Order: sequence, then C-alpha cells, then structure tokens
Amino acid sequence: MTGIGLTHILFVSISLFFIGVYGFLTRRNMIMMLMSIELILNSVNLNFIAFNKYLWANKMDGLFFTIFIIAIAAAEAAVAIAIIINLYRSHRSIDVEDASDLKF
Amino acid sequence: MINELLLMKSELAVTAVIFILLFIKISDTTSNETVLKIVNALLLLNVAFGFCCMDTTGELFSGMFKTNALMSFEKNMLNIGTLLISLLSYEWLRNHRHLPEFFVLMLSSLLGMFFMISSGNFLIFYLGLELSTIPVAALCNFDMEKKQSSEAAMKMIMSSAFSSGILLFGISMMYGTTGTLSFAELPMLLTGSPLQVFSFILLFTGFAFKLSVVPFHLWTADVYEGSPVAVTSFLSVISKGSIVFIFLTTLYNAFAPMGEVWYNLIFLLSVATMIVGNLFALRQQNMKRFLAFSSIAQVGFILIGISGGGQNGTASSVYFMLVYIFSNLGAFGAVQLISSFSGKETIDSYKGLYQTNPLLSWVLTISLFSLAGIPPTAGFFGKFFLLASGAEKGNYILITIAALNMIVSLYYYLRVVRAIFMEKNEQPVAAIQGSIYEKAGLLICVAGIIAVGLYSHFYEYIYALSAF
Amino acid sequence: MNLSLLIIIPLAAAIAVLLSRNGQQVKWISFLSSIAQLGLSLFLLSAFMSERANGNVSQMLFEQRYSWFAPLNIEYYIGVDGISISMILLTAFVVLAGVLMSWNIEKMTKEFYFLLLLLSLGAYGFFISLDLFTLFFFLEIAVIPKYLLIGIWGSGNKEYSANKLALMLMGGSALVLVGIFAVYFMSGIHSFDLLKLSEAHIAIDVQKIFFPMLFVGFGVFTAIFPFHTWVPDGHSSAPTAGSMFLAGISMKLGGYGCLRVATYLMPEAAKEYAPIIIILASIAILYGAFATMMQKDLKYINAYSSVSHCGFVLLGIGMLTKTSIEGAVMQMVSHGLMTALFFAVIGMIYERTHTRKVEELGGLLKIMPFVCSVLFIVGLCSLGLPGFSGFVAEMTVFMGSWQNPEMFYRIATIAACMSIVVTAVYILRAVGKTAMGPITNEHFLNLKDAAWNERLAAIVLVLGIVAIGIAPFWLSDLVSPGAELIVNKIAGVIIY
Amino acid sequence: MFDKLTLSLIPLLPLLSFLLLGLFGRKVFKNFSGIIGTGALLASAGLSIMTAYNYFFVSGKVDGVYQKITALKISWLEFSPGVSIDIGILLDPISVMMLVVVTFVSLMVHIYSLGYMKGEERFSTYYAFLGLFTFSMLGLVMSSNIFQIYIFWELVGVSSFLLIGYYFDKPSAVAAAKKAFIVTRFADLGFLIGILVLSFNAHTLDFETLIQRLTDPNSEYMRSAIAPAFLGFSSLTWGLVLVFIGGAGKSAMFPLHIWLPDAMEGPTPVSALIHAATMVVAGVFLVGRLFPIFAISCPGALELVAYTGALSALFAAIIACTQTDIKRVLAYSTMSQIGYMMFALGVSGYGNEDGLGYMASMFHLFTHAMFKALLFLGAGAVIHFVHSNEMNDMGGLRKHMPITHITFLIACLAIAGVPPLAGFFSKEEILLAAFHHNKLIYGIALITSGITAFYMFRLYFNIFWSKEFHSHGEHHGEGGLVMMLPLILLSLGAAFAGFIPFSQLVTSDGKPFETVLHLGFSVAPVLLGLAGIFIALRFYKTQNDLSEKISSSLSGFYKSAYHKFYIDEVYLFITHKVIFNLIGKPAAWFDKTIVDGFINRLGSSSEKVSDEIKTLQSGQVQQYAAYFLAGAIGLGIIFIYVLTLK
Repeated sequence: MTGIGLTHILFVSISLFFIGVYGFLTRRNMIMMLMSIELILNSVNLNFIAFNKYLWANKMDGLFFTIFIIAIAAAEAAVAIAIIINLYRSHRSIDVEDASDLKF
Repeated sequence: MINELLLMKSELAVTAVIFILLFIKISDTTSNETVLKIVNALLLLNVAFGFCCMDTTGELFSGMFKTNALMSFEKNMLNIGTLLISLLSYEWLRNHRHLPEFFVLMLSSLLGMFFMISSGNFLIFYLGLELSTIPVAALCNFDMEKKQSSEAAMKMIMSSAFSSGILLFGISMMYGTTGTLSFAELPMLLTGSPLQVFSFILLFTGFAFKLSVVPFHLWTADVYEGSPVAVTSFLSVISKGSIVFIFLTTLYNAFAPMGEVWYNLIFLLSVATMIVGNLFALRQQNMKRFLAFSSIAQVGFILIGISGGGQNGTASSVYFMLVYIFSNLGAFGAVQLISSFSGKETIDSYKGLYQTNPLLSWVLTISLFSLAGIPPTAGFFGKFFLLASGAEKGNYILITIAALNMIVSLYYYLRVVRAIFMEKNEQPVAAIQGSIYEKAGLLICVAGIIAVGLYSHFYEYIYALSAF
Repeated sequence: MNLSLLIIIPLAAAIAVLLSRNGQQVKWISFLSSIAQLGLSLFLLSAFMSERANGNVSQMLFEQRYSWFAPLNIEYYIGVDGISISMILLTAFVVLAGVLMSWNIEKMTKEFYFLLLLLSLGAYGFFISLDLFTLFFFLEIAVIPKYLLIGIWGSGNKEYSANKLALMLMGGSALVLVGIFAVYFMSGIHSFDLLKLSEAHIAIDVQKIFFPMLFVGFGVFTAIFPFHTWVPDGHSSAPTAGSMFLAGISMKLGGYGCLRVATYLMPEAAKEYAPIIIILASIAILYGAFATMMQKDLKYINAYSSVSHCGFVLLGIGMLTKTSIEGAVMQMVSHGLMTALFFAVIGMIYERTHTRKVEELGGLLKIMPFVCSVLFIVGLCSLGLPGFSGFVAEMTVFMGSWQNPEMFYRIATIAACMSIVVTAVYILRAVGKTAMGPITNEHFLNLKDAAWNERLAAIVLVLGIVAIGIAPFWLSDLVSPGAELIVNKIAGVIIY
Repeated sequence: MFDKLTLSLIPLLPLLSFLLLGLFGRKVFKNFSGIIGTGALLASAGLSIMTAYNYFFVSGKVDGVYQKITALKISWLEFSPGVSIDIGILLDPISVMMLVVVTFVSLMVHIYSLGYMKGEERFSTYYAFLGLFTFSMLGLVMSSNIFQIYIFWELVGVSSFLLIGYYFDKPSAVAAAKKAFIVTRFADLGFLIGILVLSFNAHTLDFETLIQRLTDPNSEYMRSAIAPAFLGFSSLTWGLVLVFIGGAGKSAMFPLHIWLPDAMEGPTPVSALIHAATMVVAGVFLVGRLFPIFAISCPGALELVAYTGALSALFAAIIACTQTDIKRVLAYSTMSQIGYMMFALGVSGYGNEDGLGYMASMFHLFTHAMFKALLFLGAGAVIHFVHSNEMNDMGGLRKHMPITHITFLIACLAIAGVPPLAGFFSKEEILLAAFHHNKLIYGIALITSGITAFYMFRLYFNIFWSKEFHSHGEHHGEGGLVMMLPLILLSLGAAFAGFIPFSQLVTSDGKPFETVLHLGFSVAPVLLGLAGIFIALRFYKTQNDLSEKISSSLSGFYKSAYHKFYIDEVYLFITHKVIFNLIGKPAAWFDKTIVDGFINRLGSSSEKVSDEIKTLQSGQVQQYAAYFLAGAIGLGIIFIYVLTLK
C-alpha cells in the first residue's frame, strides 16, 4: 500500500455522488431530498480538492471553488427551506408526491 | 479606475438599483404606486445607461470577468426585457404586499445573469448561475396564497439544485482532466478523451436544464404554470436569454475543439426538443403552460441557430433572442393583463376576446404570429436566420425537420387565434382598461416585433458585434 | 416606373383602412386603392411594352435593388418581366373585383378590407421579387390573411377549412424554405439573387434532392396532387372575396414559384423529374374533373375544377417546351380571372338564394338575367370556349405538350385533352341546372338582379377574360421571352 | 380583287348584330331587334352573293383553275415559329359556295322568325343568338387555318347549345342542349387531337401549307407523317381519322348522331338553320376542306368516311320511317342526307372526273340546304298552326295552309329525287360516283333513296292528307307574308338549284369539268323513289290500317327502329353507369377518404401521440430528475460509444 491515492478518493466521491442521486430520486421527504443534494455537492467538493491536491497542486482553483460551493449550497438550502415551509402551509405536508398538482 | 468600473457598468447599475430598492423597503412608507413609479423610472434609467459606452472591451480579475460590445448589448437586451416585465406586471404588482422584494429578487437574478454572461471562468459562471437561479425560485412563490405557486417554487429549486449538482460534477471532472477553470485556457487543454466528453455532457446538461432542452425540460411547464405570470415571463425570456448568450460563448470559445461532439449533441437534442415541445403544446389548455411548451419548441430552433457556429450562429441566436423578448413578452403581457383583470388563463376563456378587447387581441395575435414565424413580424426573420445559420453546415435533415415543426407550431398558435377571433362565447372576458404602463409595455413589444424585423439595421448591428 | 408603388399603394391603403372611422370610408379607400392598383398595373404594362419596343432587352425591367440584411446578402430586389407583369395584371383585376364583391360585408368591415389589402400586397410583392428571401417573405405574408378571412367571415365548417388551408400552405412554404436554403448555400455564391443564382451551377445531385422540395412546396399552393385537399374545403368555406383571392391569386403564387424558382434555378432536375410532374398534373386534371362531376355544391364544383385547371399549369411547366410554359402562364392568368369570376357569381347567387346546392337551384335566368349571363360566360370560359381566355391557354398548353414526340408525353397530353369533355359535362350540368330549367323555389321570384358593385366586378373580370380570349397575342408576346429564357436554360442542359 | 373590308364585313355584321342585341336588345331595341338582325343579315347576304359572283365569274379563275385566295391573314396566336393560329379568310369554291348557303338560309330564317317568334319574351335574345351563330358559321367556312376552324367550330357548337336551349324553362330543351353540346364536344376532342397530330407533322396550322406539305410525297413532313406511329397506323392516318371524328360528331354521323333528334327541342327556324342546312354539314365541309390530304395521302381514312356515311344514311332512313314527331323525322332525314354527302366524299378521288364524288357531295350539300331548310320551315308553319309536333294531331291541312302545302310538296319531291327538282341532280351525281367506286355503297345508297322517298311522303301525307283536320278553337292562318316569303324563295331554290352547273364551279382541284346525265343510269333510282312515294300513298293518303299491319308483322325490327336502335340507351348506360359510377364516384370517394383522409389522419394522429406521451410529464419532480439523469447518462453513453468506435 502506498497510501491513499486519487483513485480511492474518487471512488468515495463518486459513491457519494450516486448515494446523493439515489437519495434524491427516492426520498419522499423534501428535507431529505435537500440533504441528498448536499451529498452530491459534497462529492463535487471532494473531487475538486482531490484533483487540486493530486494533479494540479500548483493551482488553487479547486480549493476556491469548493469554498464557493459550500457557501452557495447554504444559500440554496436557505431558500429551499423557506419554500418548503411555505409549501407546508398550503399543502400541510412536505411529501414531494403530494405536491404534484401541476402535470401533463 | 474609471475604465475598470466602466467595464462593469451594467452590473454596477443594477446593483445600485437593488440598493435603492432596499432602502425603500426599509423606509416602508411609500405606497405601491409610488414604488412602481420609482422602479420603472430607475429601470428606464438603467436601460438608458446601458446604452452609454457600449463598446468597452476588457477583462477584470485576471480574466474571470470580461466584457465586450456584444455582451453589453446582450445585457441591454435583458435590461429592456426586465423593464418590459415590470411595465406589463403593473396591475399585478400594484396590489402585491412584497413589492420591493419582488424587484430586489428579480434584479439580483438579473445581476447574476450579467455576471454569468461576462464570466471567463467556471467559478464566476457558477456563481452567476446560482445567483440567477435561486432568487427566481423564491419569485416563483410570489403568489403566496396559491398552492400551485409554492409547488412551482419547490419544483424549481429542487430541480435546479439537482441540475447544478450534476453540472458541478461535470465541472469538477473537467477540472480534473484539464487542470483549469478558465475558459480561455480550456481549448488548449482539451484532448477529447472519453472522460472529458462525459464531463462535457454533464456540463451541457446544466445549460440544457436552464434552456429547457428535452429531456431536461420537464420542470419548465410546471413551474411556468404555477408561477405568477411576471415570473413566468422572466423565466422564459430573460433567464433563457442569458443562458443562450453564455452558451454561445462557452461553446464557440471554450469548447471549440469539441465542435463535433457538441454539434451532434445539439442536432439530436434540437430535434427532440422541437418535436416534444410541439407535441405537448398541441393539447394544452392553460395559456401559461401552453406558452411554456411553445417556448420549449422555440429553444429547439435556437439550438439550430447555435449549431451553425461562427459569426452567423452568434448573430442569429442573439438576434432571435431580441425578437423573442418582444414577441414572448407581448404574448405574456396580454396573458398577464387578462389574468390579472379577469383571472382567466385558459384558451377556452379567450373565446370571443376580439369582441370585447380588439386591440389586446391584435397584440396577442401579432405576438403569437411572431412566435410562429409569420411575416412581416420579426419572428419570421428570426427563424429564417436561425435556420440559415443551421443550414450553413449542410445538415438539411435538421432544417427539414425544423421547417415541418413550424407547421405543427403554427397549428397550436392558430388555436389561440381561432379562439380569439372566430369562436363565440356567452361570457367573453370583459373589456380591459390597462394603465399607461401596460399600454406602453405592449406598445413597445408590438413596435419591437414590427421594427426589429423589417428594419434590417438591427440585424446588421448584431452581426457586426458578433465578430468578437 | 417605380415598381415599389405596387407594394406601397396597398400598404398605404391598408394603414388608411385601419385609421378610418366607419365602414363607408373603409370601402371607398379600398375601392380607390384597387382602382389605383389596376391603373398602375396597366401603366406598368404599357411602360413595359414601350421599353421593349425601344429595344430594351434586359431580362428584367424597372429593377430596384436595396441592400437588406447585408450579412446574408439579402436584398430587396425587384423587377419584372412579361410573366410577372401578366401575374400583376391578374392580381389587380381580381383585387378590384374582390373589393367590389365585398361591398356588403357588415361584420368587422375594417378588418376584412385590411386583410384583403394585405393579401394583395403579398401577391404583388411575390410577383415582383427577384430575391428569393423577399419572395419567400411575401409568399408567407399572403397565407395568414387567408386563414383569418376564411375563419372569421367564412361559412360552413370554416375553422376546419381555415386550419387546413393555413397548415397545408405553410407546409408548402416550409419545403420552399428548405429549398431556398439549399439553393443559397449549394450554389456556392451565397446569394438570394434569382438572376445570379440562375447562372451559378448547382450540382445535379443537389438539384435532385431539392428540386422536388421546391416544386412540391410551391405546388401545394397550386393544388398539386395529392396536396390539393385544402382547395375544396378552403374555397367552399371562404367568403366570396376570399374564394376569389384564393383561387384567383393565391393559387397562382404556386405556379409562378414552380416556374420562376424551381424550374428556372434547377433545370437539370426539372428535366429529370418532368415525367413525374406530368403524371401528377395529368392525374390532377382528370381526377379533378371526375371528382368535380360528383359535387353538388357550386363552390365545390368550382374548387375541384380549379384543381383540374391548375393541373394544366403544372402540365405546361412539366412539359418544358416554350409553348407549354407560355401556356402554363396563360392558364394561370386565365384561370385566375375565370375562377374569380366564377366565385363572384356563386357569391351573388348564394347571397340571394342562400343556397349553393345545385339541386335546389333552377331557372334563375328568368329572375336574374345579368347574374346568369355572367354564369354562362364563366361556365363557357371554364369549358374552354374560344373567345374566352380559357381556350387560348389550354390550347397553348396542348400545342406545347404535343411538341414532345415520345409516347409518354403524347398519352399525357391526350389524357389532359380528355378533360375538356368532362369539363363540359360538369359545367353544363351546374350551369344548366342553376340558370335554366323550371324555377325550383317560389321565393326566388322576389329576388333582385345584380347590384351596381356586383355588376362592375363582373364586368371588370369579363373584360379581362375577353381581352385575352379575343386578342391573345399581346399576352403571348408578353410571356414568351420569359418562357423562352427558361426553356433555353433547360435546352442547354445535358443529362448525365 | 377582293376587298378585305367587304369580306370581313360578311361575318362581322352578324357579330355586330349579336353584340348590339345581346347587350342592349332587351332594354333598347325590344321589338326592333328582329329588324336589326334581319337587316344586318340582309347586308351580309348581299355581300356574300356579290363575293360569290365576283369569285366564280370575275376574278376567281386564273388559267381555268379556281384559285385558293387568302384574302386576309392576321396572326392571332403564335405557338412557335411557323405554327400559329392566324385568323384569316380563305376563298375557294367551297367556302364561297358555303358563304352563299349560310347567308341565304340564315336570311330566310331571320325573315321567317319575324313571324314565327313574334311575341316571344326573349325575342331580342333570340336574334342575338342567331347573329352569333351566323357569325360563327361564316367564320368557320372562311377559315384559312385549321385551328381557326376549330375555334369557330366550338363557337357554332355553343350557339347551337344556346339556341336549342332557347326555351330554357323546358327541362327537355335544356337536356337536349346539353346533350348536343357534350356529344359534339366529345367528337371535338378527336378533332383537337387530330389537329395536334397533323400540325405536329406538318409544322403548320395553315390550311394551304398543311395541304401542300401533306400531299407532297417527297416532303420531309410527309415522310415523318406516314411512318407507322401507333397501333400500326401512321400518324397521318390517325390525324385524319381523328379530325373526321370531329366532323362526324358535328354532322351527326353514326354513332355520334344521338344529339341531333333531341336538338329538335329548339325553335323550328333554328332547326332549319342549324340542324338542317348549315352547322350539321360542317363535318362534310371539314372533310371537303382537307380532301386533298384524304384523297391523295390517305385513302384508307377516306374509306372510313365512305362507310360511316353510307351506314348513317341507311340507318337514319330506317329510323325516320318509324318516328311520329315530324321534326324528328326531318332530323333523321337530315342525318341520312348528310350520310349521302359523306360517302360521296368517301368514294371520290382527287382531280377532274375522279373528283366527281367531291363535286356531287358539295352539290348535294347545296341543294339539301335549300330543300331541307324549306321542309323545316314548312314544318314550323304546320307546328305553328296546330301547336303540336305529332303526326297524329295533324292531317288534312292542305286546305288550311295552301302555300305551305305546295312548298312542302316541292321539297318532298326534291328530296325524293324526282326529276327535275334539285335533289334529283345532286343525288344522281352521288350515285354515279358511288357506282363507279364501290358497288356495296352504291347498293346501300340506292335502297336508302327509296326509303327516303317513302318516309318523306309518309310525312307529307300524314300532315296534309290522311284525315280531315278538326280545328280546336281559332287558328291564325299560315303566318303571314314574313313566314311565307322564305318558303316561296326556298322552294324556288329547291326546284331550280339543280340546274346550276356545279361541276363547272366546285371541284376537288378547282379545275372545272363536264358532267353528263346518263338517262339510263337514272332510271333505277327514280323508279325506286316513285315506288317509295307510291307505297306511302297507299299507306297514308287516307286513314287505313295497312301501315300498322306492316309494322306489326315486322314487330321486332319495327320496335327497335322506333326506339332508334337503342343507341341512346347504350350511351346512357355508359355515361351513367360506367363513367359516373365507376369513375366519378370512386374519384370523389378516393379524394374524400384517402387523400383528404390521410391529411386529416396526420393531424389527428399527432394529437393522439401528444395525448399518449403526456404521462412523461407526471408532475413528480423526482421523476423529472430521473429523466434528467437518464438523459445525461444516455447521451454520455451514446457519445462515448461513438467516439470509441472511431
């Protein structure tokens, strides 16, 4: 073993990504869906940092990007939760399948 | 210093307006009418300011932000669109509790778009994208008491969060394979390896999502239908416009080496988009939903223009967006007016509209004809140039499919026209007395629809700008 | 001679109509403008003839050229030769008659006349354009007014008919659009200039693909089989003036396009596809005629007979001889005038008797001698009686067609000739039953003969028909240089 | 020589009368219309007779040969260099002769109609149409161009249509008018194609050039024309046969004759003019016009002409014996006599004595015009008197209508070929020509001539003798001077026209020749004629049942002859059952269901597809995301796969 390589990290991040996707597609609770999205974003963060460290160590692009992603994810979550709260007021539920009046 | 500030003048102007609005919000004593007056005046100023010093070209933040005359022009187009939306939503906004917030959110989104358009780096691009998306999601919820509105907002934020997750994944892969985030450096580093292609496709889906390209379009109709008309029109015109602009820059510059991939991608997707959009539009009853699908179909056409590449591709797409702003806002404006005065939004309720509101009917009809691409409206020219740009590549299958799709789209536009002019109704929409703002807005739209097409200098100007 | 006046006058009139205050003003504005149009086109004719007499041999006269959308080399480029002038004259006649025939429109008068004028604008523009973009622009301008005219002022199953018409015509123009792009890019000169394009060489393989598109695209307008079904429905539902414009002008756009654009620009392919065109045209001629025989409604009769008559246009074009092409153009003019008149008469009858069913009509000659005399005239013209335009045109087509010595062309010509008998059958059946025989309905006895506007409209068109029928030489002299040019181009073609 | 203006005035005067009366007749001229029409025609007839005199006796003959003179030629429509329709005036013996016939008979009819049509509501229209007809007919005979003749050919057709349908509120009249037009139109189709064929081969439409090119065996045109073209016949044969079909239609030759009897629905003077003296002989005239081509280049086609003529002559004569409507009898008689003219042409050769048949045919055309017009006008007077067309309503009229009686008798004798009346001479020439050429035809002609005498006198006796006339209500005499004058003038013609030395004037090649009357040869036909008259006398002079006995003994044959051999029924079957049901209806059905159905199906199926795929848009945001992901991955797979394949 030569320590943890890029491949391992990528393996983790991609797993994370798909776990997130899976969660997003299957969870009916909107908050859970938001959390799944966080997972996806985190997998991206991992990617960036790993690439930055292993491949392009002389540039800081990846790191910065990660920071911004974290910040924006927070903003997104804030708005999303506000919307979900509002939705709860009218629907009395935060089950995503209950909010499907608009279709076809 | 002044020069550097001038490069960001559009952004700065919008920021200034946002701050003024924030102050107004804080003082919270002015009536809605006054606020609207102020806002419209500011937006008008903003447009006027936008046309000053247009040809400034340059970069800031070591290439992360760049601008040129074309981008200034694009931003101005979006400014005009925003002004029009504000004018056209007068009736709805007049009674709204959170008027200043509406504008703050909308303008923030606009600001995000400006940054996105000017971005020279994935980071700025991502920031702009999110800044333009998240406030709109909040805007979607602006009919607070309506169930549909919050559903639409939820769908918007969920879908866009998911999409930006995928997009980011793509960006990260792209970063991993090339080591850069800068658009300028990217072309030299692209090798066309499968992983790069795949990450490009993921990136592409981010654009496609915002543009509502099939199969990434599914949120569009629901969100459009549930949101207030003003937001719908903002989404379908301004937001789409900004994405088209940045799409052009990235494809033509950053991903130029992948030309073949994205050409085929666009070919496939534009066919799917036109067909699916049209087929869905055929049987819609709600005007907003109907316009949503029609705008999906329009995107198919825009993709054809984009596929052409080069100066023609840029010019035709930008020109079409200009036309599209006027046409679509004309249509949405009429829908908005009818909806806010009578609450009716279905095509059936438009029956006999001509008897009570002849002028409004003509405005709506002309806008729809422009969307359908019927001369002498600007839509005809727009579509013609899009197809011309696409035809340059010699892919006549695509052009033929597009041309045939124009027939289908004509069919459903005519459905509305038929309802307005030909069918009888016991209780048509009552005569509508719009305010001066709405009249001005509609007038600008109609004037735009007529003039932008027939007066060829618009196109020639855009073409000249597209040389960048 | 400023050709743009042909566009400016209807445009100005249309705007004036929009601004006018009451129906009376609207009518008079339209009437005066259509008189001005007619005057202008007659003046154009004389100016053209005197130019030619003075030895001006350039292909197109009175050219005007302004750059429009310079990046794509789009120009507002207009000019006329004999063929276009004959079409312009036709338009002017039909427009005047159509305006007169609509004098009693009560519902939304302003809009009605606005659309009529818009339609005429499109037609004029189309006929004078020498730039494919401009041409296409005007072609499409002329579609939507038809839709609205039928849909709003029509009768019967009007929405369906209007829809069908608009969609099929748009379908046609969509094909034309593709063809135009192909010509633009494949000719290698990136220009929409018709004359320049005609000199550029388009590879034969390209022609083979895009000629059918252009031809069928324009053909839809002129009711090429099997894309003719909009004709019966559209005509029968349209208001009188609508039918007149539709059959008199609009169907001619297609024929003109087939000739001026498709055949002229792609002669090799035209030669290659000639047999197919001829087969389709012969089918349209005979099949249209036989289908007409079975119709019971006067408008359907005329509509199907239009299919049959327009078949001659396509036949003439397909035969690719100078005489046959000349005949095709003459047939366009002739059929335009004739069918407009026919619809006008049907309109007069319908307005009075409120029926168009042949069985329900009878003996009208006694009650309205003027209307029925016109009906006779137009019927006789339709069945190709000498002295009227139909004869001249059809005979020219026949003579031209017969110049192809191969058996296939011969058979097609004979098949086309056969239609003159079938035409006689259905025309006499319709006219005979309507005008002659016992009076079928007592309340017909109280009906009045034509009013002044109807008389004027009918006389204008009859004059046109007779002017060609009695003295065809001016028309043939007018048309033949243009036809010759096209044929020379084809003659120079070597089939690989 | 010939003044263009004078010549043009001959047809133009009637045209002028048509235009004046047609446009203003009803309102302005009213009862003066007749006078105006007649005046115009009088002038026209005067000019024609002047022209005829001028042509035959002053300037027409050069070096002993009557010339073909193209007096006028205006290019009307040029198809291609050399091939153009010229409107012109061609003077040669037959056209000049026809000028006289047409204007003279037309003048008679104009005068006669002043009385006959008096008080009609559409009096001026009637005269307008007569003017139109006369114009067209004159144009036809003067044509210098084969397409010109076609133009006027159509115009006489339509004038005939208008005049037959003059009583337009009578459905039978309308039907007859339509039938006449459509049947002749059908024949004209042949004519038209014939023109196309001939003109293509000769590269000209001009008669003179056409004849010259297609009779010269060395010309290149001729060579291409006689090469076998289709079904083993040369295109020349086809052309001529097709042209002849056109002629046969107009001239009511079997089997295209069905319109003629029905055409009697028109006013009787019209029948006299159009359906006896002038228009129906146009076919004969046409064949005569192209006779050199027929005779020199294509004798085969001429055979067809001969047999068609002979068959029609016999066929019509038999039917004529059974009809009871006096006008129909005359109509069949006309058909029979035209058959004579046709086969006379058919048995003729070209040039000099060989051209006897041609001369005889033209001669018979001339005399026939006189006596047949007379017969019709006489019949008109009778009908005017008894208000019926049926023989049964007549009888014993000789005392009531003495002038009519005498003139009618003269005409009957003339047509029966009793010497020395006009018909005798012309018929003798025909028989002689047939005898020299074809014995079979001669036989048919001989029999026909006997039958002719029989049915004419059957007619005569039934009208004027038979039973006593019982008058119902008041009668208004014979119709006054205007009606009697034409009868008298025509009877003079019928009596003495035979003494005109026709062979000196009208011959196939323009060179006069001598004819002698072989008394011995005349015996048989004259005797046969007399026998016919005698039988008729026995049967019909007084009322008796002899005729019925005969007819019942021949019941089958009589019945089918009475029903005109069921030709009408055959046509009816073909048109209604075959064309309407087997072509028209399927065409209409096909159009509605298949062609239109396809277009509609296109619309409805896209709506259907649109409905089918609506579940894609389920409203579930997670499903949207799934599609999103599937789309992204799918595209990825497609593109990477494509890339690796490369």
